[in-house]
Amino acid sequence: MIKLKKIKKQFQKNLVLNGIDLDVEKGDVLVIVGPSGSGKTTLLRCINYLERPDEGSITIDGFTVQGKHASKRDVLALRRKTAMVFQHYNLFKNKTVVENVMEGLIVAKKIPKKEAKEISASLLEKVGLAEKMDEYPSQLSGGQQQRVGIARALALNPSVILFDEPTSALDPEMVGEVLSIIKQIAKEGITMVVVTHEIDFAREVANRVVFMDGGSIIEQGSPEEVLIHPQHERTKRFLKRLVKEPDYAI
Amino acid sequence: MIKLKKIKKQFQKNLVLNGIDLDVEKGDVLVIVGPSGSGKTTLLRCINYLERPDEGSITIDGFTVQGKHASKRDVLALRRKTAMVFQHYNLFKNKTVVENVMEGLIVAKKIPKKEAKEISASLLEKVGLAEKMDEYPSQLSGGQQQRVGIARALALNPSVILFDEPTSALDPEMVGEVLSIIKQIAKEGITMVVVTHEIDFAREVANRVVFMDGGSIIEQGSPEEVLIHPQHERTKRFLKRLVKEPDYAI
Amino acid sequence: MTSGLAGWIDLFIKVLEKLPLTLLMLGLSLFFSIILGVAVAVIRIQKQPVLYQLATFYLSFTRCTPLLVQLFLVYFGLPQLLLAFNIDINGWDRLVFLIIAFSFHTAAYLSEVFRSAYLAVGQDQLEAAYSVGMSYPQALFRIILPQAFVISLPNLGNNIIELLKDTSLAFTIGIIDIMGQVRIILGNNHGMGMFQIYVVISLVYWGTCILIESVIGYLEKVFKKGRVSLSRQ
Amino acid sequence: KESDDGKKVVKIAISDEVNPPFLYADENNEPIGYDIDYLKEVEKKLPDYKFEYIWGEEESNLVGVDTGKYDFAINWFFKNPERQEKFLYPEHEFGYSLTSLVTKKDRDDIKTLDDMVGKKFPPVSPSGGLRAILNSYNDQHPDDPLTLESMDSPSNAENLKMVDKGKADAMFINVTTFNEIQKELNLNLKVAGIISKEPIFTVYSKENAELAKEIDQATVELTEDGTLSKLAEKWFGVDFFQDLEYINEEGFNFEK
Amino acid sequence: MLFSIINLEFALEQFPEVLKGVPATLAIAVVAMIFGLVFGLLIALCRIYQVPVLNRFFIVYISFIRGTPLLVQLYVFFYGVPVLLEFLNEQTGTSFDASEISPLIYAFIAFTLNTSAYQAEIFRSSINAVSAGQMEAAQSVGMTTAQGLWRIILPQAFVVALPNLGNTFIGLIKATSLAFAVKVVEILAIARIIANDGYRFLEMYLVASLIYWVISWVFEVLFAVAEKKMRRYEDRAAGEAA
Ligand SMILES: Nc1ncnc2c1ncn2[C@@H]1O[C@H](COP(=O)(O)OP(=O)(O)OP(=O)(O)O)[C@@H](O)[C@H]1O
Ligand SMILES: Nc1ncnc2c1ncn2[C@@H]1O[C@H](COP(=O)(O)OP(=O)(O)OP(=O)(O)O)[C@@H](O)[C@H]1O
Ligand SMILES: [Mg+2]
Ligand SMILES: [Mg+2]
Repeated sequence: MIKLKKIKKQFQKNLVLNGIDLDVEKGDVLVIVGPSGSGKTTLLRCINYLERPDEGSITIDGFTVQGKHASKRDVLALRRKTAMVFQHYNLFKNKTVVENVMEGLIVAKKIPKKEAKEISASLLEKVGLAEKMDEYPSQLSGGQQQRVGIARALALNPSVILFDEPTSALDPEMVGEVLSIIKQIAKEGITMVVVTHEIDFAREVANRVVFMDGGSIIEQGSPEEVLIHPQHERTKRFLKRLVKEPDYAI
Repeated sequence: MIKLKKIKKQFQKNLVLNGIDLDVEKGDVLVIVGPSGSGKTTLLRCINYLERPDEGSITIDGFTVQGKHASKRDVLALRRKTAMVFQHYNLFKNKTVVENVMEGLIVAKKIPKKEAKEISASLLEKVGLAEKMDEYPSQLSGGQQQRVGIARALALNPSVILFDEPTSALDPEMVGEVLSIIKQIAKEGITMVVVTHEIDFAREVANRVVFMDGGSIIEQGSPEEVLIHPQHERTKRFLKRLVKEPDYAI
Repeated sequence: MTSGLAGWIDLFIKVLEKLPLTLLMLGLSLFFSIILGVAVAVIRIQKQPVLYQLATFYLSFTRCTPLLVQLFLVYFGLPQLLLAFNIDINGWDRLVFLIIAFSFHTAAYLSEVFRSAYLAVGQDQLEAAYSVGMSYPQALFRIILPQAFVISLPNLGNNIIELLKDTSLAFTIGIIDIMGQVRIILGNNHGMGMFQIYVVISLVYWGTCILIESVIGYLEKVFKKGRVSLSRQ
Repeated sequence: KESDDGKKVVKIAISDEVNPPFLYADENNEPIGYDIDYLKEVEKKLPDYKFEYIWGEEESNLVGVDTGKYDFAINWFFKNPERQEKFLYPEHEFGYSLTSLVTKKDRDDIKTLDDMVGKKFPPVSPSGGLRAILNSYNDQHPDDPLTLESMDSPSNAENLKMVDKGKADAMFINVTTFNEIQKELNLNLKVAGIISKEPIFTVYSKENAELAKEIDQATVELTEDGTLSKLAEKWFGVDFFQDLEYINEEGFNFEK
Repeated sequence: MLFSIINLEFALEQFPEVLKGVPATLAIAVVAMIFGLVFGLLIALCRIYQVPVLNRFFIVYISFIRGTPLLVQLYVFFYGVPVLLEFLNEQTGTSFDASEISPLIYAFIAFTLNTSAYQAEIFRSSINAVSAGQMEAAQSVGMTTAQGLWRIILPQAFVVALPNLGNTFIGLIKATSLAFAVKVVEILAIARIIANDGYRFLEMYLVASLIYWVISWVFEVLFAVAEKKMRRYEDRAAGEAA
């Protein structure tokens, strides 16, 4: 479904992606973990070409875009196959919550306004924002904004959804909610790439895990393999910190 | 150290804080948990008067400010006793990383520039940003920005530090780092209020926990009491989601 | 009127001789109007009770009436008014009156430029400044204004160039600036050679304008650091 | 109004919309011309005063006199009752403006303003004495007014070219100005008729009666002793204090 | 003192006469503003996206238009077009008559070209004040750049631009008096013509100023209301927190 070949990206002197190769199958939920600054966000942004890779190629759904030189039309086609949940949410400031979700439906998918509104409303209800539909993003709490971002991406119903730390501002309850939504849409065959720091969440949601560090993929495999029995020294060190037997229970 | 009395805050028709009373002792690390939208951020913002409470009073370090009507001087005095790590980081966009940290030292604490730079550099090193000192916030990854925010607050060395989800964008490694920093400065007698969604982190860092919902404090006590053996139904439900025996180990 | 190359050069020199005076008027007026403009913008944003109403009235009056009338008010009216209080300022240089009038006029326009730029900076920056213990003025000068300044630069450019051309009104009260020089030459010739003269004056203004534009462009580059905008590509 | 070397300073507003040879600027932008020579003669006669000249646009100068910023203004100020209501005019003129209609050489149908009813003038300045004469004509002939088109600072040279090209029928212009321009352009034009010999004055604010009187007195003396006639010869080549007939014969060579 | 000089009765009498200049003033200002908005926006976009040839061209255009006096630009059309037409007539045997072109047309053209250069700079700065993340979000939901601009960026940029557009429009209203140089008789021109007969400049300037003020004030209010409406989404009006 997604095929990245030798993606390289450099900011000034800083080599952020060092030739990433990646394959994701249809319906996969691929989780990317890794230390802060390792290039996870940059990789995600390269997939829908918000960041122009210096080298390499991107294939989604059989449609290939060459890294450095892509025509506007190709880029647009690529983006129409994907949706993204941003690390900083990036909600449309001048649109209300429900308009934020509807916008892509109306403009890119040409769905009639009324229908778009219905779809949006039902999604917003799912993420617990039914009451906030007509407010502006500036009036929302952090977690509420994040949920609007999630709803906005889900509404598009694309082939691929890219999540950049979609639960960072969510409470455990909400995390569970999002978890079950993701699992459900995975069943419908939508491919997902999820960047996250929450290892528990990663284990629950992923069917494949990639561990990145310093712009390279260090290790990949099933959640079992990478998160529970990592092979690589760096991965072990990364995961060690929080490993303590939890002693709470209800 | 901090004493909140009957803090109320309303946005239009939305009652966000419904008469909060809170006492925090010197050197305490108070953790606030609660569902998204329950008013945690708003409460934190009321403490340093970024949000003007509709009612109630705030006392920090023996210095009291009446909610609705506070003079500019009082507010400034209050703010000079506190520092804050924002949920959305709020870094100074026109300043480099190191300048972001130095700013408060030079302006509010009147520390000579050279010394301020040394303090800042050593703090940035602690949070792993020694290399990024001269970059602008727009060139940083999410987690890097969050760490600058933390360093900026720590540098001020105030009586009270307010953390709004300080680890939301951090990887487990970095979370451990921040955890140990917080523990260390708590020993130096600095009082901290931490809003977080990460229950593990909360358990590690807190010596008192408050559970909020719908603008009220539902339950408070030691981490044990609130997070492991909660009394209240709502708290139980909130914590239930992620409760699963972790089956990974290294 | 001599035409030919010598005529052109002669004309140029005559006009250029007055350029320093024009630049002096421009520089001083600009300096004062920036200060006043920032003050008015902040007052209007902060909605300080009495000051707000005053500032809004000032803004309305100064923006909405002709500059010429304001120049007359300051040059002819102000001395009369002060004379009633036994203060005689009739002896002041005309340049002083002119700069007062122009500063007040331009400041009104600049205050709107700064207001919109200030509001575009975003509340989060102010809050961050507060959180590290800055007072409002400190936050204003260290955090908000530097960022607002970048945003306002192109508009600032617009207004500086407008001011440059407004200085030609100096002629009305007999200060012979570049435009005044041109009109005297034109008058001495009974309006003959208009084409040549207007070419010269346009070139001199344009040259000055290019100078202003390059300073603004340079500042935009320098201060853009750290800001991400659509035109970063 | 302070003293400098014991003399009273008199502030005189002079028009920087210059108008040679009455008043214009030399190389250093110092004022010269008939007006200035006249004022210098006056100054000699009034030992208590020291004259100071201040450039300014005519409208602005009048506002300045009005508000007391200047003691008086000099330019081609024509007298009319409306203006006398507002400002103080001295009794005696210090010179004349000869106004004329200029047409193409081969036209004979235009001699007076009456002939211009229904015909076309080039655009006329909104202010100044010429405009005032045309306006007062229209006030006196409300049924057959002249058609006037106004324009800010029209160029005399451009306007004459319009007449030359037949885009306007005649231009109402000062004879001296026409002659100066004609020297340069040599258009196919002539003075078709002198319309008036318009006395010109200095203008004072009503509060300045005393000064006005003293200067008026000096003006009378200068006229009587022939000083002003000599000045006129110097600047215009003709003594316009003589009557029109004499001027027509001896003075400007209209058919040149 | 000033008021003893001013003959209020006279001023009042002349008011209706001067009001006759209002249509010309408004016509020029509104026409120039509307076309200026469109051109200005297009120019700004060419500059922001650095459209190859156009970007260079418009840099020079903006510089030239801003750098030369509006009066000169008016003259260029006023004196230039007839010469051009004459030349055309000679060359091609046509018979255009320049004198039939209303001076208002020259004013429309010159003022529109002039103001569009200024408005281009206004839009450029306001579009750049919108954070780039907004465009990324638009693109992430499948919008083209044009759609993102139109639906997301421009509405936000317009809010930033409004106070500056207000400046420009009010400036424009007053600048229309320059059109008198090409025979368009508007408010100030009428006032000056009347003033000349009795040298009552103070009175007539007062009348003209009042009329300008009232007209501009109406637009000032309209702009303020529009800004308030459009800022709705910002919620926390900056400066509210003490
Ligand atoms: N626009 C930019 N200009 C310069 N450097 C950049 C830019 N964006 C990112 N970087 C650098 O690239 C590196 C990778 O950034 P990226 O945002 O991909 O990290 P990340 O893995 O998402 O980290 P986090 O978990 O903290 O969000 C960082 O070191 C960052 O400083
Ligand atoms: N400026 C505002 N205007 C209107 N409503 C607001 C504003 N700020 C916050 N709210 C509302 O107040 C409630 C509490 O917000 P707050 O940010 O305090 O929540 P929170 O507990 O921090 O949530 P999260 O965990 O998602 O950050 C939310 O319902 C939010 O919609
Ligand atoms: Mg990231
Ligand atoms: Mg919050």
